[in-house]
Amino acid sequence: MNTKVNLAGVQLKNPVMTCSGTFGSGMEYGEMVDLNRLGAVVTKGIANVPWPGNPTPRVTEVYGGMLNAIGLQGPGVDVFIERDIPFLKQYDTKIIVNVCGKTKEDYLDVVERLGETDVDMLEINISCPNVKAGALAFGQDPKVAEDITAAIKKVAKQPVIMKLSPNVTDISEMAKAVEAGGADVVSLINTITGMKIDINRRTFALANKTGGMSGPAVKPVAVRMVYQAAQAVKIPVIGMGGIMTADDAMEFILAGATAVAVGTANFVNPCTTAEIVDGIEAYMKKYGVEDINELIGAVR
Amino acid sequence: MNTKVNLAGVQLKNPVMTCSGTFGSGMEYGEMVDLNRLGAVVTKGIANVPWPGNPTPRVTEVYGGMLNAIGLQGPGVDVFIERDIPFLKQYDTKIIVNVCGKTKEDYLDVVERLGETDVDMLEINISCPNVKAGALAFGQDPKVAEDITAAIKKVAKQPVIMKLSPNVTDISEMAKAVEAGGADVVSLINTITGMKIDINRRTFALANKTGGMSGPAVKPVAVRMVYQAAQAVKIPVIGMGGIMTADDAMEFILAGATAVAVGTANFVNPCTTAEIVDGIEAYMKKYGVEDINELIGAVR
Amino acid sequence: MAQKKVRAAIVSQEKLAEGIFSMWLDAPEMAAASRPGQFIAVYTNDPSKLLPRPISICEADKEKGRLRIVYRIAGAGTLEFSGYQAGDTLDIMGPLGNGFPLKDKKAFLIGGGIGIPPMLELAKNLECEKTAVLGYRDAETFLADEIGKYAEVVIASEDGSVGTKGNVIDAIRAGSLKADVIYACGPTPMLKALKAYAAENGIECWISLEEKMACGIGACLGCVCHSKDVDEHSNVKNKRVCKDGPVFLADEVELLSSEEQRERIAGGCMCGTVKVKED
Amino acid sequence: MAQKKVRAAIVSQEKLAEGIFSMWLDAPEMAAASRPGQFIAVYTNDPSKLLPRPISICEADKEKGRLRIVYRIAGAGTLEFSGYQAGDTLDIMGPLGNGFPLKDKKAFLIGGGIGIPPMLELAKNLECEKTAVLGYRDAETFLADEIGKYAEVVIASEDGSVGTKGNVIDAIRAGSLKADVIYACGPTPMLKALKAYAAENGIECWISLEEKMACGIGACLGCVCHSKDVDEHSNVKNKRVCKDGPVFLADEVELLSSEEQRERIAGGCMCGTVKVKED
Ligand SMILES: Cc1cc2nc3c(=O)[nH]c(=O)nc-3n(C[C@H](O)[C@H](O)[C@H](O)COP(=O)(O)OP(=O)(O)OC[C@H]3O[C@@H](n4cnc5c(N)ncnc54)[C@H](O)[C@@H]3O)c2cc1C
Ligand SMILES: Cc1cc2nc3c(=O)[nH]c(=O)nc-3n(C[C@H](O)[C@H](O)[C@H](O)COP(=O)(O)OP(=O)(O)OC[C@H]3O[C@@H](n4cnc5c(N)ncnc54)[C@H](O)[C@@H]3O)c2cc1C
Ligand SMILES: Cc1cc2nc3c(=O)[nH]c(=O)nc-3n(C[C@H](O)[C@H](O)[C@H](O)COP(=O)(O)O)c2cc1C
Ligand SMILES: Cc1cc2nc3c(=O)[nH]c(=O)nc-3n(C[C@H](O)[C@H](O)[C@H](O)COP(=O)(O)O)c2cc1C
Ligand code: FES
Ligand code: FES
Repeated sequence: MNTKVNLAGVQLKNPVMTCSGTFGSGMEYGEMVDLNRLGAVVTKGIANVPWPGNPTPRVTEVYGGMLNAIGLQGPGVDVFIERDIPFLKQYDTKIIVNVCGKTKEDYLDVVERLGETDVDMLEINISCPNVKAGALAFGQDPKVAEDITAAIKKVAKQPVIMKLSPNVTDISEMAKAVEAGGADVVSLINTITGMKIDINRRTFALANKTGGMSGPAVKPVAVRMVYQAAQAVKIPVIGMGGIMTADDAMEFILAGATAVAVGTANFVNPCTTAEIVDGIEAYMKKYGVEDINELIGAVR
Repeated sequence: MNTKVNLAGVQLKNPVMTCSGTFGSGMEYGEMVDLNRLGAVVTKGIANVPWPGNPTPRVTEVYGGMLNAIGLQGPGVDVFIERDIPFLKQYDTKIIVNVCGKTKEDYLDVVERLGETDVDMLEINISCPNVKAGALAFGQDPKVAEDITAAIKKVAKQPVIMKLSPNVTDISEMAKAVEAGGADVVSLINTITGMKIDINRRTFALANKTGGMSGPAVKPVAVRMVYQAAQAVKIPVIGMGGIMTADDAMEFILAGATAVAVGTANFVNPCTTAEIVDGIEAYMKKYGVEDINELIGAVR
Repeated sequence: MAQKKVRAAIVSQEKLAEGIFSMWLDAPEMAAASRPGQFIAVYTNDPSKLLPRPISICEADKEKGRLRIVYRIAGAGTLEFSGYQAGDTLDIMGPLGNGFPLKDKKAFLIGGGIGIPPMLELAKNLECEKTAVLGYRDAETFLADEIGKYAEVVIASEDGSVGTKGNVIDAIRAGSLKADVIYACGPTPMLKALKAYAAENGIECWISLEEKMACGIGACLGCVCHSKDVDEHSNVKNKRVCKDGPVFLADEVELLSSEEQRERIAGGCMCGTVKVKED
Repeated sequence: MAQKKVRAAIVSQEKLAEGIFSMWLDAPEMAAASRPGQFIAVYTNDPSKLLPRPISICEADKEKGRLRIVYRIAGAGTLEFSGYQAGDTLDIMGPLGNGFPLKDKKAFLIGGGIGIPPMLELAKNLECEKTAVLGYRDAETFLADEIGKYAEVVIASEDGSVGTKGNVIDAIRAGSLKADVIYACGPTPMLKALKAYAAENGIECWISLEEKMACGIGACLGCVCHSKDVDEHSNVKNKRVCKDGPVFLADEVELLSSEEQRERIAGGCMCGTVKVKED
């Protein structure tokens, strides 16, 4: 049985990855999950300098999901290169580094620094609803998204995944824009902007007022967008948003995702990623599928 | 204790309404809920002629919600005026008629016909993800939304509520557009476009492939958009999306909604609307609030 | 107000066959109001699953105030139901739908697979001469003995392990059985075949349909089937399975796949004012 | 691999006071590994509620392999927990966090309200001379007797119905109590007051903090508190309550409101590279 998938020349042993920001750099979950079992570990968004993130409360639970407004706290790319990459290098899994910034220059700075390292791919987060350049995120305007993609591609040494925001009118247009900019892969969805109000204290549940929604509640929107993006572009699509089980992962693969990423589910069950690897194999066995690649986008 | 709220000159005895399409014209639920207790009944979208709607399956369950692609099946405005309005007129509640169409002329046709009746308000559905004019719904382009609002306002005899789609990049812009077009009230959210794939049959769960997502899973997105819309415009806002309990209703009111509407919850508990009327009063009593209007938009 | 949502206690639960369970529920008002062929909406106790599962009434014990349902594990909701025991409680709403009209004619009661349960209550309530033709997968002929108390029972099984090998029509043909009215519930291919058989033979034929539901009471228009003529309520050629059905005269309805429906709508024969876009 | 998610059976559940419950859980590995001041992540059985509830370990019976938690009904999750009985099961993960360091100095164990539970296990494990100063709302002095078996107990109550009327500091002042190290858990205003008191009096002071959590193990950065100096892990002035805490040296952390945090971030003193937008 073949579970290997190919993302712009990078071969993953299976299509299961982690969602940026939900798995740290793998150190904490590595105590509970064998990182060698994962197709790739995607690390928390990293900027050129240390970022303190947002005030607390930063997280809150909602029906079937959660809101977060971490605000991309991170130690900065220097500490990350020194500490987190060597840690992950110990494992037989691909390393994908999620990159964030406030200006185009910030992004380019990080991408150039990472070019000196042997991480496998870069995932460019132009869609964080908690940090913005102007009124909208970079990932909400197709022209801006195309431009930043092209600029990053010019300096990037590794294949570039552009991570799209679901907070847009037309996801196909966004996917096409980053493809036009030269993206090697597109990943989606980032979180959907949401809000929770504490009616007893009459205040926002999050200090940041709004936060990004994730978890199983967002899955139908994510599957729809992954389907639409996969229909719109030729480059591979990484699907995520609410994946809790292997069945959920299969839904994304059938909708057109070459790989899938598991986020909030890690908080619910720290072993979810490994269980999904097993579950995908079980699905293939049940239906006598020899190669996972036959299933990618099989529902049209 | 005052629970009366005012929507563009129409006084509701309380802020609790039904969501269009989830309550028919009240006949079925009227057997289980006393319609006299509701602030308003909002009827299923009605077009100028009978509409057959979409193929089945039209509905499917998702985590914390459902998808529907009814496709605006309706008997046409003639039968509606003859049968449904007289039925609702028996009750002491406001009648709000949800209007749909494929072209501007369709909408105007229905609005004019309803002008001859004594319904209280019109809610214009420019946001149904299951019926489209071109690639996007009317409710996804601010210019188009403003134009159709202005055209409708020219012929409408009743106050006009414009119902917004959440499938947009910037809800504030959409709310401002319909306000600029002359809308008396804005309501939101309609359903979020989603998809479900049956991984065993390897097919879409809905015949229409995509469907509109509703239910508690969408509430954080709805609260966020209601808050943003209320901040953006001066006209009253009607909030909906995932309201299951009085606490949920209060969240919308505190976020800026003058009235709230209950949809999918009716399918879960047919008496939800009446229970929410009671629950809002209980909340006011608990916190010694004399007038519900003090709470509208109280969290900023 | 016949329809009502109540919290009902489970009186007993029993496994009838592989994946098939029988549950008695304490629901006096519903039991009293119920007619054969009606169904109840059964809610799960899992807050992430909101919609009710429609399940036919298999028996109504009006004296003890109890309803019986027999169901197959088809997914997560029915799996959850199968885990409950006497004393546990479930929200249910009903009785819903129209039920079978009780005619005084020689009758076929035809059930296929998990369409068999409503035939038990129907058999109990029909006073006329009656033959139950029951189609099973294999030798696990759940409910056959119980139905046999009220009607002659003829069995078909797909694997031929009991009765006629084949489907219910094969069994009818094999036994040269005759009747003046058909009451049927089961998979769509079986209903289609029966509709054709009844038309051929000029027999009155009532079929119980299935469709995905949301409200269960006629308000959402989620569960429509397709009618030959324009329906009075909908003013288009759609009828609501939950409210106008689930039982229809076979002649009145068309059993169409999603594809066939799409063509019919696009072709304008349902009044065709809207083209379906595949968005 | 000290941290682990397991399904644990409830051994017993008991109501200690209005809205306050005590639960023993069967969790041998966690009980064996636990230290005073650590907590466990308790998951609800409701699939619509995904995140675990952090609850302090109140007692660890390493022999019987059991953990005790004492919790207040604060919302829907703890309400659900309060409905369970012996034999029911819950998913739990732990032990989590660092716990109190056990010093051999004359100690104050200070608990306010639902911050009292961890003081019981701490009292059992501290060998030194110790006084527990416990702050209650009223006369429902849950756990006071049990803690009294291991430490001298001094009580303050808000309504004055038992002990000193007022808070724990009032009780310390009223009794002219003295200690060389403070271990404290309770509401932020209490911790703030103790931090100031300890600084004034030059006492070593360990406080256990609370923050909303998602992962509970240090991966998501949801639960940070604010440190005086740049933290080694975060490389900014943030520490993770779940992993680096929940116990911190009072001097190391700043107890800031959301507003104060916002100013601090905007002011650049956390390395201020990002301005928070209120979107
Ligand atoms: C009028 C009527 C009477 C029925 N009577 C019986 C009966 O007596 N015994 C029995 O075993 N089954 C019966 N069914 C089918 C039964 O409703 C489904 O098997 C059940 O809803 C599956 O739920 P699930 O959660 O296990 O499956 P899932 O596939 O997880 O369900 C997901 C969603 O799809 C709906 N759904 C799935 N399959 C069906 C279906 N076949 N029909 C309608 N909705 C479906 C569910 O209600 C739920 O909302 C009847 C259906 C109808 C319409
Ligand atoms: C390290 C630590 C130890 C704790 N120990 C105890 C204890 O021993 N006994 C006890 O009664 N309580 C304790 N708490 C508080 C306890 O976690 C909350 O009361 C509980 O999570 C409330 O959950 P709920 O579902 O009832 O409330 P809801 O308000 O419905 O919870 C909604 C969400 O907010 C979170 N949340 C709400 N209040 C808090 C809070 N104060 N701290 C952290 N998260 C919160 C919940 O975990 C959940 O994710 C502790 C908190 C922390 C951080
Ligand atoms: C706590 C948290 C932190 C996140 N941080 C990042 C991040 O740093 N960069 C990024 O691109 N996405 C981030 N995300 C988004 C996730 O990577 C993912 O796109 C989203 O959560 C949807 O997947 P899920 O529903 O499986 O969690 C974060 C999500 C969560 C919940
Ligand atoms: C079955 C169904 C049918 C609907 N039909 C309409 C409609 O005809 N017109 C309309 O404006 N909105 C329609 N909606 C959207 C609802 O009015 C409402 O905006 C949405 O469901 C969100 O609210 P909820 O989460 O409380 O259901 C429909 C929703 C559902 C679930
Ligand atoms: S299920 Fe709503 S009309 Fe039948
Ligand atoms: S809760 Fe995730 S880091 Fe503490």
